[in-house]
Amino acid sequence: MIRLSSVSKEYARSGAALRDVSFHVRKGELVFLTGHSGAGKSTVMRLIQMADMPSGGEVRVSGFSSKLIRQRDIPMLRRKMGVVFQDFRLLRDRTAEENVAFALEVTGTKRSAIAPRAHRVLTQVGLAHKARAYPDELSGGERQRVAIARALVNEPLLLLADEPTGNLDEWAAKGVFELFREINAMGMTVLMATHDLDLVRAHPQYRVIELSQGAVVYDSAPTPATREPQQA
Amino acid sequence: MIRLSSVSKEYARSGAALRDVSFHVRKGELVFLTGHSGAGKSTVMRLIQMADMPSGGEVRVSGFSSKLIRQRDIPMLRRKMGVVFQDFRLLRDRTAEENVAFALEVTGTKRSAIAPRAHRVLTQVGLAHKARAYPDELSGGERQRVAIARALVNEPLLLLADEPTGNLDEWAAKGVFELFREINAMGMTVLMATHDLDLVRAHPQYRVIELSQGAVVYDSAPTPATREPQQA
Amino acid sequence: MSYALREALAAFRRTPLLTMLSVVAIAFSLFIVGLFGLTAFNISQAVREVENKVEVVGYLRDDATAMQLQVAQEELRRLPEVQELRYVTKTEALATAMEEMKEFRDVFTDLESNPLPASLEVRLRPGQSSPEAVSRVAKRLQAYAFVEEVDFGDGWVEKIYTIRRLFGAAATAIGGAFALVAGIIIATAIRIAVFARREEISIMRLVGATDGFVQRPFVLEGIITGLLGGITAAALTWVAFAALNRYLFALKWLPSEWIVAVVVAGTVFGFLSSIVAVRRHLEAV
Amino acid sequence: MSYALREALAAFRRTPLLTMLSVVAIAFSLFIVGLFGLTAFNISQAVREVENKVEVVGYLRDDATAMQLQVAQEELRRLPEVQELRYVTKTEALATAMEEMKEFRDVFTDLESNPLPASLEVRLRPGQSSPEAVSRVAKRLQAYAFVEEVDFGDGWVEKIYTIRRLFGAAATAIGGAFALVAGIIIATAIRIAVFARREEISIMRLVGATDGFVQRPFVLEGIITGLLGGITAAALTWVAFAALNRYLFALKWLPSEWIVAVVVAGTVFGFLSSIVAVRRHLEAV
Ligand SMILES: Nc1ncnc2c1ncn2[C@@H]1O[C@H](COP(=O)(O)OP(=O)(O)OP(=O)(O)O)[C@@H](O)[C@H]1O
Ligand SMILES: Nc1ncnc2c1ncn2[C@@H]1O[C@H](COP(=O)(O)OP(=O)(O)OP(=O)(O)O)[C@@H](O)[C@H]1O
Ligand SMILES: [Mg+2]
Ligand SMILES: [Mg+2]
Repeated sequence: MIRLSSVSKEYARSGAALRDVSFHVRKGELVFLTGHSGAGKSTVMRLIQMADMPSGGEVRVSGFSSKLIRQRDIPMLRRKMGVVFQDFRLLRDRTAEENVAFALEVTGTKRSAIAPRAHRVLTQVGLAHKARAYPDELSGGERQRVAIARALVNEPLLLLADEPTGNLDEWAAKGVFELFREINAMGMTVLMATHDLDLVRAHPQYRVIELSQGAVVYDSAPTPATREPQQA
Repeated sequence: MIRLSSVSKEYARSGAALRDVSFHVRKGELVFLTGHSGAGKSTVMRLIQMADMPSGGEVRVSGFSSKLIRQRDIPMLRRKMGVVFQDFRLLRDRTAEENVAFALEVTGTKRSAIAPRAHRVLTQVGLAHKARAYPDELSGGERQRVAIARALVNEPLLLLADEPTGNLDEWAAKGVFELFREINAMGMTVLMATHDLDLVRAHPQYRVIELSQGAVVYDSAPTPATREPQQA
Repeated sequence: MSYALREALAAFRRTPLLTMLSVVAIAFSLFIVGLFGLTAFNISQAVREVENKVEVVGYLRDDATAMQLQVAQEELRRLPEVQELRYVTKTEALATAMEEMKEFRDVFTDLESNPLPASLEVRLRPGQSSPEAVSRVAKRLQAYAFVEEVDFGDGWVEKIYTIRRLFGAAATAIGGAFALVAGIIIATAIRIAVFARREEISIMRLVGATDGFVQRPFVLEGIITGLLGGITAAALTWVAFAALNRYLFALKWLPSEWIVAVVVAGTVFGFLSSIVAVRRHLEAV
Repeated sequence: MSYALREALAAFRRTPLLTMLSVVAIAFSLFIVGLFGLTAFNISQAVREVENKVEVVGYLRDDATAMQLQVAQEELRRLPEVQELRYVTKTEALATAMEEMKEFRDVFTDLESNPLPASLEVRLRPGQSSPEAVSRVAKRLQAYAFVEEVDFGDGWVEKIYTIRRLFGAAATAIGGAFALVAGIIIATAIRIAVFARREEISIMRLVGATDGFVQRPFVLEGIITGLLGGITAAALTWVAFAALNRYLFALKWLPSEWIVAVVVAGTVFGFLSSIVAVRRHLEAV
């Protein structure tokens, strides 16, 4: 599903953010991505979305390669994934429900199907009662849950969640993670960047990849580095 | 320092956010404000900054009353406090250092004094090496630390920190909290909203106020409700 | 398209200020074009009226016979350039002269014989009053033996044509300059609209929107803005016309095709500016 | 002030697009004012030239003596309205008439005596050519016994004055309309600038900035924008002048005070619009 091969990323103004990062996440896995602040977690997420291109190495996601992908194929890639951004990225001038519906409209979903699906996923994150509120009228944790709902509404094959519980209390965080586990159990691949080591420790069955200063320093269940001919 | 008396807050579009909240934080205290997502923590913070006015009751902060304060006195009140916003509120078109310096410029600090003070406080939060980066070039945790640095640079009498460690790893969060403790030991009053119950449990010596659905449901060390004639 | 339309309309609701600016810019620019058109139209109408007065006069020898005149008049009337032909007798000529030059009335009264010649006054058709046509008609008149001299306004016709040419050049230059400035304002306004929504655009793309999908609402918004701007411009032009007409001088209102052209121009302008601005900006987001 | 100035300048760096739009709007509006001024100035110059030609002519009886004329000429020259006085003899009058009316040359040549009178032509001072002044001078001439008749252009002077009045009304109306539209554009542009930075403003206030502190950079930015717009407008006007002058007709360039006025107007406009826009918007943030 996701394969990073010797990926490096340099920013002109701040130097190397990633150095020789390689890992492989298979379809259906749920992987925690941990590391100190500034370690490069969000950068990895951006590369997987192909919102940024690596300075060296190759990123392969769901059949697309960072080396070969054409600009106009990128939307097709993104439709296969749901993304929870660390800073939420909600549209300020749309209500919670409209923000969620937006992800469906973009992909050309039938209009009649949009509202019920948006409503269902808002209910799943416990925000049905805030459907009509604008982001500025929501608390931090409520915004975060809208962002989560938007990522899930498309029923993507791959979920990238960047610090999805940073603004949630323990109870709400647990709820969100249970939701991720459920959906993962139904076959969705999940890559979740988090600082919440309690959460990571409470679920030792899941793989953990730890970054430090842009390099992978720990991988609890590395997949063989040899390239399998199977789909990347 | 801070006194809320039977404060309620209604939002036209979403109903009651606070109901009959009363508490009193004395000068030099360090208080945790906890509660589920949407409980009203950020609303309390906004009322204390007088960025919003209560629908009922009275908020008194450092000698100013929400009932009496004039529009043009509000800046004076705000200069006495440092605020870490839950969503950071950094200026996108200024570097980390300029964002911090901004809080000093606003209060008319001598220009020659600005740069060294901004630099010192960025060093305290561990971001001296990112002084020249713009918010878009910072990781989530780095942005949060810039916001903390900005709140502290004025050496305020009162620090309001809304979820200041949500994007920080355990290690960085500990560092930030140690900084708060130090400054508190030097006399600064600190009110910190947080979900990080580990942090709260690790420091049982500090007072905890818990909100639930807009009401105070727990206060570990309530100050006598009778109005003391001392400064509020 | 329904999504794009909904979004385009929502954009007006969300950023009424920006929309207003774009509409004002387009309206203002086209209003200037409209004022210019109004002026141009009225000047060209005035020129046409002057043209209607372009005359070629043939002064006749005193020995011209009635028969010769009859034949000549019939021949001249058949020329395509000729609108009207008038025979002015010696007596009429003297009367006119005495009327027009009062200070010489004594002089004329003192004369024993009338020294003024009879004449044939030829008025040309509006479309046929170019300097060439005038000289064609003059030559034709001159060819008659009984015509002593032909007068056709001492380069007056050439002068009108020069004024017209100058006016044409001025129209092109000023109109072009205004269109350029209007283009800058509109493009800037639309670029600002895109700029103001760069956040939205980048979020759309992150969520998987294709470029076409991202562009459509902006382009549609540009079209609607242009349409509104064009209509406003037409209305403003009418108001200006009515005010000028009432307080200053009688004007003719523009033909309705010109008005339609103004509105269409606004729409096309909005379309082109927005598509260029969106395309260019999308590369930068 | 140094902080506000730094911030105002930084704003140009940060949002060049918005700044450009404001500058373009101000420049464009003032450019129109400038073009208008150029036209007005040149028309009024032309009117003055026509005024210079305002003449009152007194036709003399043939029995006027040289002595009488001498006295009259001296008296007339002393009138404040009089610029120039010329004595035209009977012979000169005939020569002019023959020159001007070629078709009657035969008539004049046939005459045994010269029927045309001698005359005193009075040219009035530019500032003194109002209809009243003209009729004052005419009455004065008429008062001499040896003056047979006085001619002063058959209401020609009144016509010029009417044109002038009409032009004044047109100037006020059109100028006012343009100023209004320009005001809308500028205010909108500046409101957008404030709108685009509402985030910044609200952060400033949360950090303890006073209203004055928040306003100052915006106002300063408005002033600088206005100044740039004014200068651009002056430059554009000059370019238009040069182009018109070269390709169409000779024009006079505006007096330098008018140019200064355009630049000052831009600056004041920028100042007022920004202070109004900032004040109004600050209530909303
Ligand atoms: N656009 C950019 N330009 C320059 N430097 C950048 C940019 N984005 C990120 N960086 C730098 O790259 C490094 C890694 O950033 P990244 O956002 O990946 O960290 P992170 O692991 O997500 O941290 P956090 O847990 O704080 O969110 C940081 O030092 C950051 O300053
Ligand atoms: N401007 C507003 N308009 C309407 N409702 C609002 C507004 N701001 C907050 N609310 C509502 O008030 C309630 C309390 O919000 P508040 O931001 O205080 O919660 P919080 O305790 O900070 O939560 P979190 O931990 O998620 O940040 C929420 O239900 C929120 O939707
Ligand atoms: Mg991150
Ligand atoms: Mg909050």
